[in-house]
Amino acid sequence: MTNIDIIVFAPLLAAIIAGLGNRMLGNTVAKAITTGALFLSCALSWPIFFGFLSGSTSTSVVPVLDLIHSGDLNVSWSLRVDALTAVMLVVVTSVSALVHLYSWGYMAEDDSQPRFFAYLSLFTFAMLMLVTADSLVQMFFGWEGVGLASYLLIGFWYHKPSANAAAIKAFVVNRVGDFGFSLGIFGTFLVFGTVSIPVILAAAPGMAGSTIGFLGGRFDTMTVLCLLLFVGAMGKSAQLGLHTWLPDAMEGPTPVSALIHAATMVTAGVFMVCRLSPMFQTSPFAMHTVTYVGAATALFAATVGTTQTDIKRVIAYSTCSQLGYMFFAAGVGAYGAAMFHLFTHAFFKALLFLGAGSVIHSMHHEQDMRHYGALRKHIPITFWTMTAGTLAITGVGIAGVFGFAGFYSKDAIIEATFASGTTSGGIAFAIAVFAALLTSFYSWRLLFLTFFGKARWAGSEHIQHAVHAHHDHPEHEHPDEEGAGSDPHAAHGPVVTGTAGYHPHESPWSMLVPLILLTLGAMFAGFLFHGPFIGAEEGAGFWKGSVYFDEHLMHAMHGVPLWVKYSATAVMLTGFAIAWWAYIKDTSIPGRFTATFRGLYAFLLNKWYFDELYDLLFVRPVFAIGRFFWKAGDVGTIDRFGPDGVAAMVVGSGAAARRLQSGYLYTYALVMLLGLSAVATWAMLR
Amino acid sequence: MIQLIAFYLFAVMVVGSAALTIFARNPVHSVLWLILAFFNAAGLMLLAGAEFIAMLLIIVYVGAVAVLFLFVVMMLDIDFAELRSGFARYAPLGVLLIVVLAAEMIFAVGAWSAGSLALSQRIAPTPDEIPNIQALGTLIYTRYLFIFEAAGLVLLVAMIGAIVLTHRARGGVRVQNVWQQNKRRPQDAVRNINQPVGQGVEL
Amino acid sequence: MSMIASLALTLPELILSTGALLLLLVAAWGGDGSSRLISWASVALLAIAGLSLGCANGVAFDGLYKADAFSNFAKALVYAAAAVSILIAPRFFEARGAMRAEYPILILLSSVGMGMMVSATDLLTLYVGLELQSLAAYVLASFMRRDSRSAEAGLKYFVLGALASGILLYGISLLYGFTGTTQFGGVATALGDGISHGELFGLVFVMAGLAFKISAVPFHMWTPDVYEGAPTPVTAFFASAPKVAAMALLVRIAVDAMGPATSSWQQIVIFAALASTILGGVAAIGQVNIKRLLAYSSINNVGFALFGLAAGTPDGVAATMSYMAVYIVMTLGSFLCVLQMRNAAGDAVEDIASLSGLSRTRPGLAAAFAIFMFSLAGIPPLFGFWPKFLVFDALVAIGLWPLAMIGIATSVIGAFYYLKIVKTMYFDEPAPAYAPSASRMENGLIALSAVAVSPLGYLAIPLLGALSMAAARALF
Amino acid sequence: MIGIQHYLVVSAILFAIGVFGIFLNRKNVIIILMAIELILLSVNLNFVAFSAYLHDLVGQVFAMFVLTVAAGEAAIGLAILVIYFRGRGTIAVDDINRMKG
Repeated sequence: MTNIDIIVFAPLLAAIIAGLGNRMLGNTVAKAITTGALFLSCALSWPIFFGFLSGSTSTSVVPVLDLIHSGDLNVSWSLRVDALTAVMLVVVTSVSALVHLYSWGYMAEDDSQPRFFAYLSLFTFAMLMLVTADSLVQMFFGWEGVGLASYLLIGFWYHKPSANAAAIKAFVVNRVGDFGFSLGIFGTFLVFGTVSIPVILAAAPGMAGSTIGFLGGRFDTMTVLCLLLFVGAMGKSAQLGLHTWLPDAMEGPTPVSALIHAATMVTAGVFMVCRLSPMFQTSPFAMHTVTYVGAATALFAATVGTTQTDIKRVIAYSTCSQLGYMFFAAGVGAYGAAMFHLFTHAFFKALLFLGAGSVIHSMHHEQDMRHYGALRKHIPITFWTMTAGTLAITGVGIAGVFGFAGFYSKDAIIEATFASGTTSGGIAFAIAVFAALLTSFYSWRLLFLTFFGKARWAGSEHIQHAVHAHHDHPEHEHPDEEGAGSDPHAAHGPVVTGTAGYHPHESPWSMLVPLILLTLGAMFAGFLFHGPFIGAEEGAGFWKGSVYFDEHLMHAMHGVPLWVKYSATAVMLTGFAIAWWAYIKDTSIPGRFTATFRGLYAFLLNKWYFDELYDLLFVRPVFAIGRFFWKAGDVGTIDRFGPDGVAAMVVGSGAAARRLQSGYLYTYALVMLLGLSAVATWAMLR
Repeated sequence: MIQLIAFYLFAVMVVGSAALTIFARNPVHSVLWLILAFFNAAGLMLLAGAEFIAMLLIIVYVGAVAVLFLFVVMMLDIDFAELRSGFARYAPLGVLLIVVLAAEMIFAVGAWSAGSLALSQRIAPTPDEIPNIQALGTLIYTRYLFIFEAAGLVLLVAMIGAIVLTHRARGGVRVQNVWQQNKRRPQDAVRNINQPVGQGVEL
Repeated sequence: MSMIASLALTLPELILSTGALLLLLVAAWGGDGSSRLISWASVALLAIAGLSLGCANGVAFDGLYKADAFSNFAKALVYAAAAVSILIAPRFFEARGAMRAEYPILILLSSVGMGMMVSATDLLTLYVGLELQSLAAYVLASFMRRDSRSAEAGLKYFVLGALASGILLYGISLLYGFTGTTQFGGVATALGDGISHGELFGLVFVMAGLAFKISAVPFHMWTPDVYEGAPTPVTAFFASAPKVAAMALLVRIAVDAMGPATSSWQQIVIFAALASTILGGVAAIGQVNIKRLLAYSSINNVGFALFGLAAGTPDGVAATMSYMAVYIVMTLGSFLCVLQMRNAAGDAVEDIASLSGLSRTRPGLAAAFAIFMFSLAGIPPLFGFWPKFLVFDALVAIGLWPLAMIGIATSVIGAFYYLKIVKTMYFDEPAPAYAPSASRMENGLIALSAVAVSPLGYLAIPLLGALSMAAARALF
Repeated sequence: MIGIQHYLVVSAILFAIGVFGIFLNRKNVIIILMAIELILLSVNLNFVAFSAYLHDLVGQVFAMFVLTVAAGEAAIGLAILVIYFRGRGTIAVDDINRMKG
């Protein structure tokens, strides 16, 4: 029983105990067991990480079980620990432990807490399986496991239809990505004859330039494999095209968003690309694709983030955008920078999510920022921790002295894209700088709308509900609830101000302690660790070959012109200024802006019309087919599965198949005869 | 020559009566056409030299199965007026498929010739000196005993099945109970009394 | 070989048939009141027959019958499934006042037929065994004779089944006529000599007839209706034992008799496998009756098992047999769960909507059901993933990896509706609770099969893998 | 002796008629059962013909077993038909569609 065994299996054990014990165990015991297990894992993970930092630990592989032994295919379950895994270990266990703790407070009023904590721990186990994977099959197991846990957690509040729909959407969209991933694994097995990651990575450079037949054409082997694997990464990491599930996933409880949809699961795609970096490195085309997709996502999500009003959705799009950063960093070959950003991002994004959760908690489950304002005085600790998070995400810092976490990692990515010298790198650089401006703008916008200005709580139905439920003040002013803006197009229209007699309360300490601890991470993670992660000399010694480390690029990165170095800081300040001007100084600006650029605003507010596009491409045709086969039938079934392209397509063909199943003997006999004749004719003619 | 004429007679009759079995509107007629088809098929088999199977066909099919059909048709008390044989809406497609399939089958079987391989693989070549029925009997009770027993089980299942499905225990039916009848003694059934005069009989 | 030695090889069939005859006498004497006694005796007979497997291996009756590792593997599965089908019946039928002492006897006789099917090395044995199984099955389908749905199921099953056996017989007659023999080995010799059109037709017709028995598309049409209409224990039986027997028979005839013509049937099998997985997947969506849904699920799963046969290699055949082994556990488990679906009045309910919120009213049942559903879908941590993996591995091994990929894609479609059930149970508002389970035995069986298909099932891989591989080797 | 092809063609036509009878008929299930008997008859004809022309008795043995099984099949088919009729009062094929989809 080594430390790594304990790290991985303690959460599983806790999940099993809490899950099976459920109500028998009682809330407190279940919570204590799962949280304790996670803190244990966390405590054991950091020494491993420090071991790699100091160079005293080297890569190790701990066997667990022989899983599949069939022909060429040998899959053994073993836990691989190298620098890359160590980074992920500390990220996963730390954030997970803090989220567990945070959930004590956040979920205090929920009925089924043991189930929630069991899911959380189960998720953590699956994620640890993924990051310790020594073979692609094991990685796939973890991959599916986190998908399943995520599905369970998004749909945790199953009584909300929207949560149900979001859970199913997440699952279906992820299946598309998983399909690509499984094809990639199959192809890799086919080409290399093994699924063991170290063997594949060692053999990958030798395969560069070979070709493979796929769908009737001949393509470069490594390009096909990498692109297939990347489709999987896109699904999991919500990259453009397969991103639609992430914002919807915000229907889950906020701690879940912080753990799964900010810090860990969504970064699995980035992790996979870094883990397989020697493979990707053999295919320039795949690298360019990664870069372009990442850049497009960064831009897309950042633009959409500027218009959203739901506090969690803003952060969700922000996550999407930051994941784009990581991908194009990997795409230009700066895997160290990508992992560094993953590392710092985990802290400050989890902080922002948990902070948002704290705000939502204090505002009685109101999530619309238009109904916030002036919360600075009421929930000071939340305010200060979120400020730290915002400073971290926007990348505040002075070169050479001190900076918040994002300052080091984001600047490193921006410099790497510039230093790569390729066309795709150049485009990514331009987008990265512009997206940094937007990032700064929407992050500060969030902070200003929430904590500054006048209180606009009266417009919120949640607050009204709370006030009437708790205080029963019928004489209080009744602002027109219709005008409270359930219509998103009225986002910057006239807003009802006033407190409605509501008194926000600071969250309990179980929620504040994780916030404070994460604040420390957001402040110092970049400053302390930038050397080993992205330092030109130290980096190679730290990573020890667990990711492809391009020393030339790292050197070039540190030698970029000064204007490049300061461009990030400059746009960050610009974004801050714009946000301050528009949301503090003169609050009429946003309204006038949207009135002027109505088209652009609608375009962004509707998320570039992606959902509508999918609706048009997949859903409508299938509905048409379905109706054709199903004239009077059960339309409810199609409606229930709603606007999910693939799902609706399948539902349509199912309707056709069931129409054939008419119940009449002669139809059945005819179908049999049809099959017999077809096969006989085929046999005759061949 | 006689053989050829007989063959064509039987062949045309069997195909014709088979078709009429399908197309007849009255199910009773259908059964009768079916019986005719069986008789003619038996004739074809006779021509091929399989006397036992031919006789079996008549005894088993005409004697049992067809009569069973007739019995059920009568028993079910169906309103024949309603039973106009309508045609399925897929009939044209079905006809096309059938014609294609039949053409292919005829084409496929048309190429038959007993090759040397096929003849060398025979398991039980027909003996020349032994009558057909004796040869079959020998085979069935030796080599194919296992199958013969299994066929017995098939018939048993059919019997159990038919009884399980259709047998209804009726109440109020007088059943002879042999055990009880035998158990009765004269003293249980008969009573000798010395009836006084003028007092009537007490029962 | 002497008659006695031959009879010794057919020991399992002898045990079952003489046992069935004796029990029939008991039934005639004791009436329906002796049903439970006969049920337990039948299960004991099946157990004894199972223990007698592997006592002696060899060819019996001059090549009509063969006892080998393959037949033993299939028979063990068949007997186990038959025993479960007998065990779950009394409570179901007694609740409807329809328990008959003949039920276990019919299952026993059907098992004799299935034993003959999997041991057949002659077309005659194949046919008689198949008919023995089928005739019993027709009766069982309409066993609840007062329920018009049960009668309709029996009627449909009978008519289509008779058509299928007609097609099969026609194919057998062609094979006999063109090869001069009915023995598998002889047919193989003749096919190795070049394939005439007559032989090809015979092959196609035989395959079509057998495809009906395993309900592979396009010969699947009877499945949903019969599964829905037949009494639930009978449906559980149909979904498990005859499927294994017919699949084993198909495998044996494809490899033993038609081995030299592999290229001729391989594409047919591939087509049937693809069509079955896809149709089974899509048609299941939107079903409201749980038994119908499981019918489509069985079509879907048979398609996956056929992929292994399509590979035509020992690995592929071993994968198919492993698949059937895991499949019957999953499907019997699912039907056991369906048996628990009874409303407060004790009547069986079959609509999926009634499962709503089962996780709160009956958490244990919901968890077991979820395990079966995920396992049927082949979602990795569960054991149902393993045979799917083996099947695709076998395809990849012979270079059919595009097919494997399409197969994986179709498994995604399948996942959709299994997931819907899980969603209904876990995320929907609770429907009225079911009547509490009264049978400890059924709960035990559910728990047992749930554990078997849970990730703990992976512990059985060495055993199952070795047995299925030995079975496959016996054919090649 | 007449060529075997004659027999085989007659048998193929009988088979086709039998199959046709199964899905053509909309009104009466009994006709369907008879069509099944026709299919089995065609098979028997095939077996006997092959048996005769191969000079091999196995075909006739097979035909005999087919006859046996067919008798059992007919009995069960009719039994199911009878209980169906008892329950529903009809045997029209058009009405047998309570279960579908």
